[in-house]
Amino acid sequence: MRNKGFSSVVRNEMKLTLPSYSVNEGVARAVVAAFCAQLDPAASELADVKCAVSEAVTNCIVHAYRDSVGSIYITVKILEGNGVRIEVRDRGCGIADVKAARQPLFTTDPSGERSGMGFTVMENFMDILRVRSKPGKGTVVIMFKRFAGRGENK
Amino acid sequence: MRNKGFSSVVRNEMKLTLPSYSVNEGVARAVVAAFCAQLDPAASELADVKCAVSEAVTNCIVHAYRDSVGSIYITVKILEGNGVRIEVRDRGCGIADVKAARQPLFTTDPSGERSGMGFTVMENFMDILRVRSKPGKGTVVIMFKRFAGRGENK
Amino acid sequence: MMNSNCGFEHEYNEGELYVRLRGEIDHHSAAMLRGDIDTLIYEKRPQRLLLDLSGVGFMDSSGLGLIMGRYSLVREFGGSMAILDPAEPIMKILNLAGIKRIIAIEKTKGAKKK
Amino acid sequence: MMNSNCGFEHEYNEGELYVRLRGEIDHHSAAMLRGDIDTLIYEKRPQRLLLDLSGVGFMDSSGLGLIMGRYSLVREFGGSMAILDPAEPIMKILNLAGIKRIIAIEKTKGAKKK
Ligand SMILES: Nc1ncnc2c1ncn2[C@@H]1O[C@H](COP(=O)(O)OP(=O)(O)O)[C@@H](O)[C@H]1O
Ligand SMILES: Nc1ncnc2c1ncn2[C@@H]1O[C@H](COP(=O)(O)OP(=O)(O)O)[C@@H](O)[C@H]1O
Repeated sequence: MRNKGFSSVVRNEMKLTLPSYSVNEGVARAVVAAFCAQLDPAASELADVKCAVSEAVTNCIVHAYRDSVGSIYITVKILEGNGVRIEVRDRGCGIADVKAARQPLFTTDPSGERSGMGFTVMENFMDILRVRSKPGKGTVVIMFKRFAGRGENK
Repeated sequence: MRNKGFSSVVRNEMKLTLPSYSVNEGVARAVVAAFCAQLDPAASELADVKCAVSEAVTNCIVHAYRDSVGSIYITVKILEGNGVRIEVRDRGCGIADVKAARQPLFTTDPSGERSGMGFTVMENFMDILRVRSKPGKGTVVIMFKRFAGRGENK
Repeated sequence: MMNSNCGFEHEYNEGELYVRLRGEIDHHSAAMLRGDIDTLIYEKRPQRLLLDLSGVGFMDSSGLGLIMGRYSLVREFGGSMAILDPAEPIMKILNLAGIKRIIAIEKTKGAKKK
Repeated sequence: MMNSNCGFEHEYNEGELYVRLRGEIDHHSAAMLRGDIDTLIYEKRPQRLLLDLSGVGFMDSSGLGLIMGRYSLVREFGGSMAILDPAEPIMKILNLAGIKRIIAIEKTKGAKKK
């Protein structure tokens, strides 16, 4: 199976589109958290997901649409077996070297205020992280996480 | 102006698509509340919006897609001047006589568990309610509300 | 799987069935609550049903349907009903529907506060 | 218009600048906090900056950037810095970035609890 251990059976699915305003970083993580609540995740699991979503959405705002405003497309799927699949997509500038970009501390931001830890957070707080990008076309970040499963019989 | 007193300048816009599962009633109102939070509404104002959204989304689930599962399309716009415009759209069965359907206590539900008060709630809890429908095509509910405006200078 | 975000506790004493709802009441949760409460009503056939709404944070018109449906059932068995302590937003929707013309709304906690 | 959902209080005493952040720290809020905190640092030129994170409910890697940026500025003026009382989820991201190799993390409240 492609996504190790994650079912491809979708129990519920949310699609969200937001413009790349920084106020929408908080909106995006609140929305994803509200959708994931149906699986009754532990507080720490939900905190991990919120942080990962915040990173992916911030990257669209800060990097993908750096000098413009564009749309951020978020899809969240509730998978059979207490898993979630979260996709964050932009049509921004893209990443020339994804492997380099995923390294801890790597950042192209000149302001000195970015830590270069965004992808590292996503990678560590979620179970699977996949990044696909085409320079000039945009970037897709796909993340999977399984919750411990208190909610399965609710 | 068409929408009395409401600006047509959009400051932020959220698009949300959800399948017509009843668990998404709670998701929809939590999401809309999270998006409206940027205007710093009073708790009672937010409660009104949540209730109106819950009514519109429930109608898609209970009436529009009664014997099936379909998509519910929600658009929320933050308008200049502390207003919101909320649109809830379905591609379900439609309403033959919208004027009759909007009357208090009117319901086509045979179970005896619907109050027929959904449109009345939307009408009273929001500032403007518009309903457009085509039998066999679907229904669009558009609602406007202005918040008292604590948040304007935040 | 789906977390319903609602529930209730109950007590039965000498013909009086006390039910305290909590959480959010919408069409999704009302469907579950309805079945459980009706089972109790059929079992106890109470002379009086007290529906405590003090723990309800959200309720839409599906809640009105839930209340009116239980009222009809209790009446079938010759019983009466009262609603206890709805919070402000819940009171707003009860008022919109004119519920108090049909079912008494009692504020036991509001009374204590005064 | 936009509600930022964060803020801070501060105290200055004999070379020590105490800043207590609260709310959610992300790229959106960090941009605002940065300016205000830097104004304080330029004004006071503290020998020591204490950043109390006990009131922070959410922080992502933009918060790491905010912390490291203030650290650099304080060091420019010859000062030192400590982080106080991060909650569990905040500690998790600080650990991931190995912050404690650079900035002391002190648990004043955790210590009291023991
Ligand atoms: N959506 C995106 N579009 C374009 N570039 C991106 C995107 N996401 C990440 N990047 C690139 O990858 C680098 C590393 O990202 P990340 O690990 O999140 O750190 P940071 O955001 O702090 O720079 C960024 O500096 C940027 O060059
Ligand atoms: N989205 C919709 N699609 C089809 N029919 C609808 C829709 N919304 C409302 N209706 C019709 O309008 C009637 C009144 O709706 P409402 O006032 O919300 O009361 P209730 O949902 O309790 O029946 C419904 O019974 C139904 O016939």
